[in-house]
Amino acid sequence: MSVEQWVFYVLAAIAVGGAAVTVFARDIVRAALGLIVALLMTAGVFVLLSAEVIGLVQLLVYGGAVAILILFALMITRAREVTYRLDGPQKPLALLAGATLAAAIGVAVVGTVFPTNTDHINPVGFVEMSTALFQTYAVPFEVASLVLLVALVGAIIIARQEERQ
Amino acid sequence: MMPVLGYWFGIAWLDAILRLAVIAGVMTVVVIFLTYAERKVIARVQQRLGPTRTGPAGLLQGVADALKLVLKEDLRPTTADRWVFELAPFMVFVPVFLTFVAVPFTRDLGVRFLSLGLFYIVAVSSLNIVGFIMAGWGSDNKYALLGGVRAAAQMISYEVPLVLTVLGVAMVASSLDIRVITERQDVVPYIVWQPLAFVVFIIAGLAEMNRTPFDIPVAESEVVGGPTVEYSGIRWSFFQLAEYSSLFVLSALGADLFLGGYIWPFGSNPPGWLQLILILVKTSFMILMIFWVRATFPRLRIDQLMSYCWKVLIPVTVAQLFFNGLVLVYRWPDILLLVFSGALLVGATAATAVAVRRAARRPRDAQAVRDRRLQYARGA
Amino acid sequence: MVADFDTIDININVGPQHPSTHGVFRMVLTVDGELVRDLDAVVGYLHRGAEKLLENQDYRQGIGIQDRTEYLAQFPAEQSYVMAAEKLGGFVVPERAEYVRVICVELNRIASHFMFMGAYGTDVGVFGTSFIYGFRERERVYRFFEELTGERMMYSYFRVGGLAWEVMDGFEEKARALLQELKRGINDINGLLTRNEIFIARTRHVGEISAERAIEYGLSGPVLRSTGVRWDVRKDEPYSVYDRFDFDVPVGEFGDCYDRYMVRLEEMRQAVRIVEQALDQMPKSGPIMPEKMPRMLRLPAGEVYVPVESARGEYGVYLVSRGGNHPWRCRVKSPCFTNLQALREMTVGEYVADSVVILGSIDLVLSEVDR
Amino acid sequence: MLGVLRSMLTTLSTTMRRPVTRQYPESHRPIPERERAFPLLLWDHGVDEPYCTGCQACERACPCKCMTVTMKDNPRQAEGTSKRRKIVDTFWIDYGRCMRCNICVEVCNFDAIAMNNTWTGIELSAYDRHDLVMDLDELLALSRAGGIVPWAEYVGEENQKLPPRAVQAARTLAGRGPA
Amino acid sequence: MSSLFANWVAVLFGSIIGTLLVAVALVGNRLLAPRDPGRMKGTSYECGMLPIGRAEGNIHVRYYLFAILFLLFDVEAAFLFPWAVVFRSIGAFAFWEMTLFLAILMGGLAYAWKKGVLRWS
Repeated sequence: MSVEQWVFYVLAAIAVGGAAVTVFARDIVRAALGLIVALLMTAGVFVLLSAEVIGLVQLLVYGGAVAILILFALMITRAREVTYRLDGPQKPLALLAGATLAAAIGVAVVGTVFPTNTDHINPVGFVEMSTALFQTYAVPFEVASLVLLVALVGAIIIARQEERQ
Repeated sequence: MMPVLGYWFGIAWLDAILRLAVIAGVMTVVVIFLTYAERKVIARVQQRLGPTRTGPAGLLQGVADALKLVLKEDLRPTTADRWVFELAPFMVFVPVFLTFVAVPFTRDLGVRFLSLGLFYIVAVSSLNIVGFIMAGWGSDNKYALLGGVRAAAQMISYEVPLVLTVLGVAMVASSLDIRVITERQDVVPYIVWQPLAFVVFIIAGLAEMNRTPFDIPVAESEVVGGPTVEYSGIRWSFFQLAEYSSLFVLSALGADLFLGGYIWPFGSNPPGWLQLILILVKTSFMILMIFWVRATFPRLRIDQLMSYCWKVLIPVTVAQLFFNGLVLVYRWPDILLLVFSGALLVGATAATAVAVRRAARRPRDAQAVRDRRLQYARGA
Repeated sequence: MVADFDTIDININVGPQHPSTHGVFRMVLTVDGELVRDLDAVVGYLHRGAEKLLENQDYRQGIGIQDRTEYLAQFPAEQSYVMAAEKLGGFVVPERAEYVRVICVELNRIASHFMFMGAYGTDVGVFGTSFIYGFRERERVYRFFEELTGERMMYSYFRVGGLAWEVMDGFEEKARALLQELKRGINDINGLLTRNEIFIARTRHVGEISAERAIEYGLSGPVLRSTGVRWDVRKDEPYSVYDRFDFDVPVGEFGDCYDRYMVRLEEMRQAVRIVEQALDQMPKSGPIMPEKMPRMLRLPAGEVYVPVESARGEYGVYLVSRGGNHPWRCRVKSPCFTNLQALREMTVGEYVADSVVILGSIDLVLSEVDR
Repeated sequence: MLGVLRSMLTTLSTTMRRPVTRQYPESHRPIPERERAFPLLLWDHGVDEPYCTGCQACERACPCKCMTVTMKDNPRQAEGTSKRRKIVDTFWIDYGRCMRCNICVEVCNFDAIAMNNTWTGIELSAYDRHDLVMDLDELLALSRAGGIVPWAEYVGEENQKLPPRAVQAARTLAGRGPA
Repeated sequence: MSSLFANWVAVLFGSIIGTLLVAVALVGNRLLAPRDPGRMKGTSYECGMLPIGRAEGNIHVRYYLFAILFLLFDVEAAFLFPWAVVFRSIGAFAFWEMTLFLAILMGGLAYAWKKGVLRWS
């Protein structure tokens, strides 16, 4: 195996471990921290794929902002540990939903035609990518700002309602 | 991109390890010296002498402190969340250490010269916020929790103006490579074109490092150390190490971005030793300023801190970006960069001062306070 | 679900072992997010039974206890005690002794206010600079007192009837030189804090209390004057020789922390004025004790209350004698204890960070609160 | 932000001034002559014994009850070498409790106790507060070695009702500690 | 080996070395420092009193809103970095495009301001 592969496996293993912690930890903050680890390792994987910018964005947005957001959200719920039973009558439904999702992902993975020659990637340069972003994809870019705005407005409205009551 | 031949021994990974090892050593020494220097400088401001006993002129005080910290008992509250508590120092320290990777000290001295260096530093340095939350949550201490949450809120808020200011410089230089940005300043350092950015950079940097006047999360007189309150000995020292390392990195970065780093005023190609002296002098200048501020200012309150960031710093820095773009895209003369930035700086400063004065003179909305008190009184 | 978003109130102990409780004061804060919802002040950690001790000591011994009760403004405390005894025994204090007392008391007020400035700056978050400025100047005053009385803090210098001993050589010149240094120190503090926008933002409109409420609580001293009430025992019920001096009583406007700071700052300047006048008017020679003082003091039966304007407010000694050489009861009316009552009203509804600023603005001396 | 600048100028100006720190063990602050550090007993060099007769006046007058004094018959009176019929037997002062009010000096009828006003004397930092309880030998040591100027000398004439002999004795002892 | 890898291997080793640094210091501390746990030592600090309840659930909702605001501006920053490098070569179009983007975001900030998110109490 090449060095890159080794690195990939290590990163992937840690990412999966973090994901596992997210699912299984009873302490919600620990679960969130597991998620953060998984997200950070994903950034590493992006870099490994020569997608530097995406990797950095992953660090900046997920490692910084989203992580904090999740942690704050969890701390607002104020419970240190989940003390009530997590399973209930909806268990079969949850199983069904999970299985459906897994099947969908599986189908997607199987159905995708991966490029066969993976030894060599042609990284898109930073400048080319940026130019494309602001020329070809100008409209989606602007729409992104609207999406963000809507998210903000929604959050404010919800929070203010809660505060008033 | 760096030519492969430039690597020590010609091997990239070995070179990386060696350079990082050097950085680790230098960083430790620098931090030890900085703690000493800070105590000395602040002592002089206060007409004291500072450490004088340990070694000549107290120079070994930092070493003695470090030794003491290693030898201290490592305590952890029994109710603390063990893993979160013990891993927090890692999460706080490692990102700061990682920022060293991209800071060029001279043209050849630095671990790596990333073409996205600025982006990288910003992205990585935002990670240690999580560490503060972990420390605050993991300690199971109310002061720590209060401080940790404050730290996180403050650091995320000031991350934004910090990013926007370095972006102002990046726009002028049209590059994210710190070395390129530095070398574009061979004639005029960017502090001249972007005075607002420089001031905001220092302010936001202070807030990022939780230093006075933004030391709210670790405020000694309120939350007695904040997230670090339960940490002792070596574990605590990593918070300290992180703080002073980031002080150093940020000062070096500020010197590179705004003060012409290792070249100005000697043109584009001073000899290596001169580069080193230049960067050291400029970094020390930044650090001294920060010490001076620390010795002078009271601390803001969390709501004032937040509103200062969101109501003053972010609007003006965004406005600066806009004016920068205007000047650069339409190829107006460079002097307009200074005019706009300076005008924004003066305007923002005056507006803040006037707002504070006016708020001080105007009687407070007494009814609101009374209502709140009444509401509390009824609730209790 | 809705309730889940509310922050629950948690109780936090602030003190007794906390950097900004100025001793061993304890307040239990009920905190709602960043706001203080309720405050429970707990005093008594420094209770030493000073009043009980005073009942068992003769009048001379009691003076030392007063020093310890109010360890930042010792001379006003001594003065209150000896004046009570003098009133009871009908002694006339020689004029020269009165002037020396006034000089001591006013210098002590300056020293105490310097201590306040220092500690208050630290409460607001200055990294020690104001503290050192304050202590630097306070040390000068203490050194002067040491030369005068032989002690830095626990002077035992005032005696029933006058002073324990004559002032040292060069008293006047030394005092004038000291005043020059103190003026500079006042300017340092003034330059460091007064106009600093951050300081203003931190203290202005924080911990406000209205004049009516302040009077209802019976507050006194700078805390009362900051609300705009011009009440000063030195002016309104002149004792000693205070009616011979020309000085102003500074008052505030809003009754907030900034006003309390400003009132104290201005009081320091006024105290300098008083000392200067006292030095001018002081008889250059003369007795410092009445002619006939008994060796062992026995006071006639009776009761008396003598208030003085201490650095923190009205400090009064209520003395009951049933004859004999020691008081039957000695009650100390301490300004801090009274001012502390208003702490809850001032703090509730403010930010957690402000609670220590408000506490600091009261300028607490715990041994005097707990006695 | 002029106020902020003013603050910074203030700190700058104090930076330019000379530090006020005194490096304690190497350099001592001059002690005023009236300084009353802690009470000490005086040694009568004329007859080579303490002035103190153990009359317990100071013990009774002490506000914080930090003294314990006992007396005994003076054996040297029988020998005829001393006029003191009684002499101090044991003398304890707990420096941890003493509040240095000078009352013991004022009440002493024999000018036997004085307040130390030198840097030398009894070491006052201890690991155990019981070490701060001084016995007779320790209290007498400094005076015996001739290193104390008693406070009594400076008390105003009206207040000191001291036998002239004692004042004289105190003056002859005038050797200063390191100032 | 690509230069990309050569650059990022430093980051990889940086994180490893940084972690090792902390770990080694902790091990050294474990070896050198005394260990004498006790019941009172194990309590969390609350000014010398026993803590009143556990530390939990005191996060003001306001903080959450700040986090959302930050997320917004962070994403914006992620776009601004590439933009800062290329906007001059693209020209006025990119500039006004970003101006619009920023304007929308500042509109969000203004909305939050008006709604009192930036004010406490």
